[in-house]
Amino acid sequence: MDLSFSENDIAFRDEVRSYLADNLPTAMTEAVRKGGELTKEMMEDWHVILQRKGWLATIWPKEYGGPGWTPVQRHIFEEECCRAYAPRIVPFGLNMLGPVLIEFGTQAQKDYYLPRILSGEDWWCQGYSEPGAGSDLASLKTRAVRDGDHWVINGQKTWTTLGQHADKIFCLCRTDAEAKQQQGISFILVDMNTPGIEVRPIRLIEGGHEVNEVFFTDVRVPVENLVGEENKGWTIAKFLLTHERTGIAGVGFSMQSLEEVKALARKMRRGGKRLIDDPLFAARIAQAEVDLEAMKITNLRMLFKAQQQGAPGPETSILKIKGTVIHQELKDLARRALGPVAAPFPGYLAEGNIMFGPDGTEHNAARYFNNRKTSIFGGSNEIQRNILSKAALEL
Amino acid sequence: MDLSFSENDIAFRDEVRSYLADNLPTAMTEAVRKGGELTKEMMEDWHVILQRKGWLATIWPKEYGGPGWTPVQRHIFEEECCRAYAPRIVPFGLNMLGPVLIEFGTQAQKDYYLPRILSGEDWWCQGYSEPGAGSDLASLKTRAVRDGDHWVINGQKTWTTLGQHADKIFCLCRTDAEAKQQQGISFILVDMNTPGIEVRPIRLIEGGHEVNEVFFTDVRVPVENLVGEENKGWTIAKFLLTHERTGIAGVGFSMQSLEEVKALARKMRRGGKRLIDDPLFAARIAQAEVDLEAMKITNLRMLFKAQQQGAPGPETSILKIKGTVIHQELKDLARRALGPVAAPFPGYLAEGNIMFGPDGTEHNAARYFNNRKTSIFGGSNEIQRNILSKAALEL
Amino acid sequence: MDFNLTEDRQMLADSLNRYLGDKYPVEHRNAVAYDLPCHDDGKWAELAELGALFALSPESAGGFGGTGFDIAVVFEALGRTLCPEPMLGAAMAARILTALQLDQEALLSGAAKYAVALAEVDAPYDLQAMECSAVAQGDGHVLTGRKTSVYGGQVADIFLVAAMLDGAPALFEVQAAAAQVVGYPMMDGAGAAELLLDGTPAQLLAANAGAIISDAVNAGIVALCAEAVGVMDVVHATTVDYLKTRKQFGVPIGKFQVLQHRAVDMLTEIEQARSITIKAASELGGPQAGRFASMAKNMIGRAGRLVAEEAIQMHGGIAMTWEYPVSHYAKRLVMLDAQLGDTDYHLSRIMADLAA
Amino acid sequence: MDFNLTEDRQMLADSLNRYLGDKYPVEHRNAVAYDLPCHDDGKWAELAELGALFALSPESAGGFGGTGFDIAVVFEALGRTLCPEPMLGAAMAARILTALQLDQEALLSGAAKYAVALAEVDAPYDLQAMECSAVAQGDGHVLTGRKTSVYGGQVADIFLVAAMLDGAPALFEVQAAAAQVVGYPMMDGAGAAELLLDGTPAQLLAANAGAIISDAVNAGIVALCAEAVGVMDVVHATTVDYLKTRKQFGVPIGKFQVLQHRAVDMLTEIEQARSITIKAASELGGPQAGRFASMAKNMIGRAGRLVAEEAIQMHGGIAMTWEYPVSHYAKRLVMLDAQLGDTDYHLSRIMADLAA
Repeated sequence: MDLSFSENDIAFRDEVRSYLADNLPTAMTEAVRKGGELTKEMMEDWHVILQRKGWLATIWPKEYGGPGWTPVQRHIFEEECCRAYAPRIVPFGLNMLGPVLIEFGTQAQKDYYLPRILSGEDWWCQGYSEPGAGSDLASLKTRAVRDGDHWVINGQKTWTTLGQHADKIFCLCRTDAEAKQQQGISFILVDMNTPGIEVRPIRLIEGGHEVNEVFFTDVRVPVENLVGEENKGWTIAKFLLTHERTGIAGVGFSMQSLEEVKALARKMRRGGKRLIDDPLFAARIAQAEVDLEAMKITNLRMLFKAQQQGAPGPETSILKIKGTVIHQELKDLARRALGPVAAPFPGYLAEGNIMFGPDGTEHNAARYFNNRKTSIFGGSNEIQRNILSKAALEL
Repeated sequence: MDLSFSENDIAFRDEVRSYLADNLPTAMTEAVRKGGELTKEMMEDWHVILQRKGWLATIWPKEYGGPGWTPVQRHIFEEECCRAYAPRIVPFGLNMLGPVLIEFGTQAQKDYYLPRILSGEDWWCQGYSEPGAGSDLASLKTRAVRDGDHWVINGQKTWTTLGQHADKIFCLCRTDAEAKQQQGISFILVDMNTPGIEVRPIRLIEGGHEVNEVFFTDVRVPVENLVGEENKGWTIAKFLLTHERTGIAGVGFSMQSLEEVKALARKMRRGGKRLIDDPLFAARIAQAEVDLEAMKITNLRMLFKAQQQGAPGPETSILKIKGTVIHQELKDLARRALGPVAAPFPGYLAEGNIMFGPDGTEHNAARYFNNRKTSIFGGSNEIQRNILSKAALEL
Repeated sequence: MDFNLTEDRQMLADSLNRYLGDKYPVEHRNAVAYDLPCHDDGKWAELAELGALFALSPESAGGFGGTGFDIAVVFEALGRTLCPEPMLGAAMAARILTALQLDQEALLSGAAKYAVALAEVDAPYDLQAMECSAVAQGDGHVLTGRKTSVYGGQVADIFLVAAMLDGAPALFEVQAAAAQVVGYPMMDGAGAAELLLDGTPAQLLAANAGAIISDAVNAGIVALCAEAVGVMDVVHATTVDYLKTRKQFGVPIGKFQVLQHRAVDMLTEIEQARSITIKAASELGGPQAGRFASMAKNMIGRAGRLVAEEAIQMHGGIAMTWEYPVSHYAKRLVMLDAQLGDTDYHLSRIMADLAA
Repeated sequence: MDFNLTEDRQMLADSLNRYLGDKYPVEHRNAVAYDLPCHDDGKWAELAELGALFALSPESAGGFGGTGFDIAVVFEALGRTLCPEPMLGAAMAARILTALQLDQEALLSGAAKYAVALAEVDAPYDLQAMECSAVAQGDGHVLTGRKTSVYGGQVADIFLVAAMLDGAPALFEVQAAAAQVVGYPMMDGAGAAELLLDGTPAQLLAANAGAIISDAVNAGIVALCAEAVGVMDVVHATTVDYLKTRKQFGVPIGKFQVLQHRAVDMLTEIEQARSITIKAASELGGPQAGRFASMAKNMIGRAGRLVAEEAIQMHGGIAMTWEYPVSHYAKRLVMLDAQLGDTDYHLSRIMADLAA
């Protein structure tokens, strides 16, 4: 048992920390702290900053342009990025499609697409969920029918995050209508500029626009845009769901949120005393802190196990379940700490030139609501419990 | 909307209060407060005290010897008994078999058994659960086979509360082995002195003896001991489960427990200050008190509805679920308030002539453990949720 | 003991529910909400005509209600359709004007909109630490300080303002035109304002007004709790309905036992919340009013969060969208906790009773 | 970073698990437990031979372990079979004797049993308010006061006692023969004693011993948390096994989704409890030891209650019986919370850090 990082890892951490200190613009960290939506430009700038250092495609093998890190190094990198309030990397090309192409793509696909992901030339988005196929992804209905050298796609995808910025989309489509459920699905790459594609924004609960519906009407896609075998797309979907799960616990983001809550509780006053001196509120913070400290170790234990076994086990679902619960609790505490100060709809106060809570807290209630998504997407916590019940407990 | 009792009800309450004050022996209330097991004699004495006043068979119609109370009066009576720390009435004859005989029994059965229940001559116990049939009562296996003028019973019952004191037992037995599940079950009365019956104590988690296993080996019972129709025993079982549900919320017992917890928190000290001045503990008490105050009203609302509709609806399962959760929480708080003082196994300290906590708290940890049963028996809270889901939500 | 509404109250409830369901459906509500003035003047007048305001005061003050149960009936109906109109201020102001035996015809008829200004940024719940203060000037007084979270303040004609006078809380009337009012919509759709007072002329209504203010707060809490019960009933019904119709893995998701039990647990908490709200309403105006108001607000805070979060989780993504009404109901439930004292604040008031 | 046990510790764990599983099965355990002396002298000697005691101290003190991880390995094994032997006192005493560089051969060999007397009835967790006091007399000191909940005290040969000396906590050695010792079995089976001191002769080990006492408490907490993890692992495995075999309504009850999800939630809390215990063990002896010990004990308190209550509930009646081992495991989990500071006490210590 040894919970400390090796000397090499500590040197690596210092290198990351120093690169971030020197290269991460203050405007970005401020925007991240405030928690509103980032602009497309900011996300692209951050992409460039990382690529300059070769730290972009952190899970790609070295030969494809990855940095060749160990899982522990990736963990350290993610933790340091959170610590520095760096933007989140847009994951669809780098962490999702990239590994899929490396595993399942043809040489031509790799040669063409991977460099364009690295350069930022292609902004990818994801076409998985459908209105009738959420937790039950296998029941998707979007059809791709072979017509000569093309697939002709009809259907509707939803929850397409940042699809409004995207150049390309990777989709799961049904290519064999006769086959049952998981069978008969294929993984297809589509250019967003193809005629017949319409992107409609979905306004979220808190008012923001980060996801979209994508409609396909007779969209013609060259046959060579199929990845892997026809009708074997489910294999790819499963690969994506289980392949890369570092960061799933969101420990870094929860640490950010804990610091924020503590700072708020020191600043906010309740009738003459600091909120942090209210034992009921202090107890809530302390309890969340205990849970988070435990989660840090649970996260490292799973990381260590994955590193030893070469792949993460079903227990990583624990990270998703408990990680989102802890993070959501912290978001609740931030809103609670502000009390009525969290009530105004973001944007109105600046116009009235009225300051409410501490600087940068304007989006706190919105963030609480927006973050309810984390226990729903990427396999809801209910699905995660089903997985654990079956795979870990064999019930 | 009017939450107050009528003048008549208040006069009734005063009458109950005054009778209890005059007739309930201090030795009994002391024993109830301490929460150890009551002696058989105490339970019998209490039976006599109530019967003297005609307040024993509170749910029987007047013509059979009941007091002719409204549901509200019964509620008031139960609440006052708790308030006075009266013993619980042994329910098997009075509240379970009595109503069954009144509804389903022959005239001869009523004439013979009901007066013996009232006089206390017959102490009844219940033969329902079996090792393989708990929540799934319908899967019971105890067989009763007709042989001339007798039923011959073979099998095993369990969780028979106070069976060690009982003269008679009412049983659900399978009388048609071919019929499926609920069909083919009959309700049969058995004298505990019949040859072939063996009662074995079950020692409970906290060390006490209140339940038993009852084994039947070729037990011969006269055919006239069948209640209702042959193979229709399930109708009676259901009648019992849904018929009489006042008191299911256990509000009176929770009020006792809340008072106890408050008294303990005022007496116990944690490093120089009273436990009640510890905000974390005070918050636990206050939270339980809020839940209990709400439950008081929920209880009255369901009582009112039952009185208006003539029968309780499926929503009464809410009383069972939440009532047991609140009561168990209060038992947890009592143990928690005592801290290490709750640790000794009851009985040892008196021998060493060492006083620990406040008088009468010796059984507190035992009571916490013993009370875990309340969310399991009488239809576990899981079964109650199934009922509500189906009957109230139609899911 | 009687848990039925009186015939009059049942009629009021029915007519409000019918009116709001017909004339203030969620599409209209979302068009009014989230943007100033968060208010529909025509609908406000119609609500007044239906008696929603007259129900807030007793006959002696010109109304036809005024008990906790009357307030609860009105606000439960408002909750069912998430009506963003500035009714809370009216309910609290009516309470104050009744206590002071002041004329409230303009309030009850809907002609004048009242808002009650109590909270401050550093004293959002507990008014002991209030810093806004009054000094005598000429025939009247002037007030200085900032009042926060004045619900309905964005459209109020008249503010009833709490301020310190000679070391004790007093109540003043301030005309909207005389003060700086910064209105804004809130996360859950209704409007509020900051009231900036800087030597602002005010009319003294009552010195040593602590008890009157407490009574108004208790009435406001009954209103909010009843509103929350209305909101929760709709959320629960919608969720159960969704469980019956939404299919995944080939069956309605309501067939999954986990969701069944969680829907039952929601129901249980809602019934408990309804019960404690009834209790608080019944005690309003009596010696235990504050204690039971605190209990109700504490339980509503907990139940509201549970119901909101479970409704979103059990719906999945759809409830995360602006388009699906449950998202707005969930926001109301969660944000309501910070009005007139949150879960913890009210628990600490009950704890104070314990220690005594 | 390495979450594997070292080879030595893995061997110790394996041999303890094997020994206890074979020689101290639950039938034997229940015969030893719940009745004085709650102790099997022969088994104690064999545990000592296996190294269970030597693992508690470093080589410099005559042992072969002494870190938090060593303590955790021993107690997790004890927890798995609910072993009631008085090991906690030994672990805490070894810590004190090591810190004071005192001979502990008798302790480590098992020849002498030690118990550590810290708690008092009115100061069960926080020793600041300790009232037991020492005065100098002749060459030594005498102690007066009552020490409560002295774990293992019912069979101890030697007590290490905390008492106030000149206004600061000091540590003394008291021979069992010199004091009044009232032993008793506890609800969860192991033994303890009240230690009644009335001018009882004692040998001063250390004045101003606050830091040494804290370190011993932290070590005791690591021991208790590791024990609880061992207990929880068995409870969870037993429960999952029961879910697979117990049939109701024609299917194994483990097919009911509600029970599946609750079994998963138990697993999640157990893994979290294991994690924070590892963390507390790794910090033992360092500057953050108290903070992480408090975190671990807080989480163990919560997880332990959840696991105990859910295990009973999911088993149903069978787990309410003395005969079925889960009942004893559940009692241990619940009662352990009141040892060396409960859930709330430790949370309040973390809160104190926050406010600073």
